Amino acid sequence: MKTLIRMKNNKKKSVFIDGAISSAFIADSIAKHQTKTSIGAHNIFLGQVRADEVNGKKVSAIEYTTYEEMANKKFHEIREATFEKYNLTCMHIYHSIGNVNAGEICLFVFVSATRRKEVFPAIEFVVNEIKAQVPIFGKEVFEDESHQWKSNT
Amino acid sequence: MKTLIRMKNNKKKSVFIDGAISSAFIADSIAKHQTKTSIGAHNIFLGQVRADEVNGKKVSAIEYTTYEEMANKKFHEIREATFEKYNLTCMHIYHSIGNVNAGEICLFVFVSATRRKEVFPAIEFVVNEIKAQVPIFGKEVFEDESHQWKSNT
Amino acid sequence: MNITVKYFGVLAELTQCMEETIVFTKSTVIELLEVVYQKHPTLNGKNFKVALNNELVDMGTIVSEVEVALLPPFSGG
Amino acid sequence: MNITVKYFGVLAELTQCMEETIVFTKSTVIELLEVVYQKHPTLNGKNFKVALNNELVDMGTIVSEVEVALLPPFSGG
Repeated sequence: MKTLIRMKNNKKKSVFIDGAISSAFIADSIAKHQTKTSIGAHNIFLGQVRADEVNGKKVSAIEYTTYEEMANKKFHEIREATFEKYNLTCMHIYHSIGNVNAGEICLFVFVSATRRKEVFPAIEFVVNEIKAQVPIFGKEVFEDESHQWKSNT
Repeated sequence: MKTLIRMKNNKKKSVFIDGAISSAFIADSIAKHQTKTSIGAHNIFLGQVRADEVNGKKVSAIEYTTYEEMANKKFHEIREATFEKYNLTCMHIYHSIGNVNAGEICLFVFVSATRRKEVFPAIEFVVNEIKAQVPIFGKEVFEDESHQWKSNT
Repeated sequence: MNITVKYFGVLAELTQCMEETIVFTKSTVIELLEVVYQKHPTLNGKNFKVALNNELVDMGTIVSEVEVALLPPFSGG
Repeated sequence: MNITVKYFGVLAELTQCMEETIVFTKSTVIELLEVVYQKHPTLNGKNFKVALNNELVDMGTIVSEVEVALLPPFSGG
């Protein structure tokens, strides 16, 4: 709900979604592209929270926080750089903020192009840039409510 | 419906789907993976029918036919080769048969792995192999009901 | 022997036939195709491949299967 | 001048603070961090980067902005 309010106020689409990204949201996003009949290929990347085991304890969820102002700037730069490098028709990025349980989706990147050759390198570029450039912080919460801080490698 | 009956009879999943692949079907497929908590990354490729213009006429649909016996063998070989090459948790391929309108989805490839590095080359490999190896034939039908036969390049 | 010849895509359209039985007395794929071309002159000059037992074969292959498929360029995906 | 220092992720947890105002009389990032370390000894030896105006900067950069962010390793995606 916060996301919707933010979208209306800023008159621009927000990347951040409160909690997990639902499969219904992804389906809706796919369906919206059916009027764009110059598109021949879509590529979708989904990040899913793993129930990793660390010292015998299982991750039950990740809690994401962000430096939102810088994150939005970085997402914007990644968007611009991607459209510069690849011949895409459109591109969407959504990232969870707050709690996402193991098995749920926390990142949804969606690129579309006339031809399939463009989408493969584009999706990989976007995902790697997000991981490297965007100040998002994941706290892995274990089943016993202890936690550790995640770090992208 | 035909697909469902075929699945039950053969006791194995069919790749072919009658008509367009719906976004609801894709959402359902994504949701089914939420119990697999060793997965950290999904990559989905969707082929969408383009309303290409040829000599002033617009493609309104593609009608797909196949040599099903050989196609199923080739899909099986592609599956085996992909699992051999990449460290994937699971993989699904669906291709339309029959009529698919411009803007609708005709190919759905879904690969999942513990780590994102595996999914990018895997999805590209699978899509390229399908285009090159599987005997599927697309008839592009124009708005005036004339047609031309598609050919992968 | 009796060979079932299957036509796909544009080839089915050109021959107006999806499947037919051809009595074949010779041995290789190219010899079978000579019979096919005689029955269906519209196939002359068309681009296609031949599959036996669900695998593409070349023109010199011995026709050992009773089912032969003529496949135009693939266009899935 | 008055600098707003923001702490994120594990740094917010260690300082038990998300944002605070620090009166700063010197000039560079490293000089600001000396003040920060004095207030929050738990940050000593921790791995983080510093952002000014939404861009990462190095230790010698002049603190020209009133908002400075301390960012632990990123872990989005």
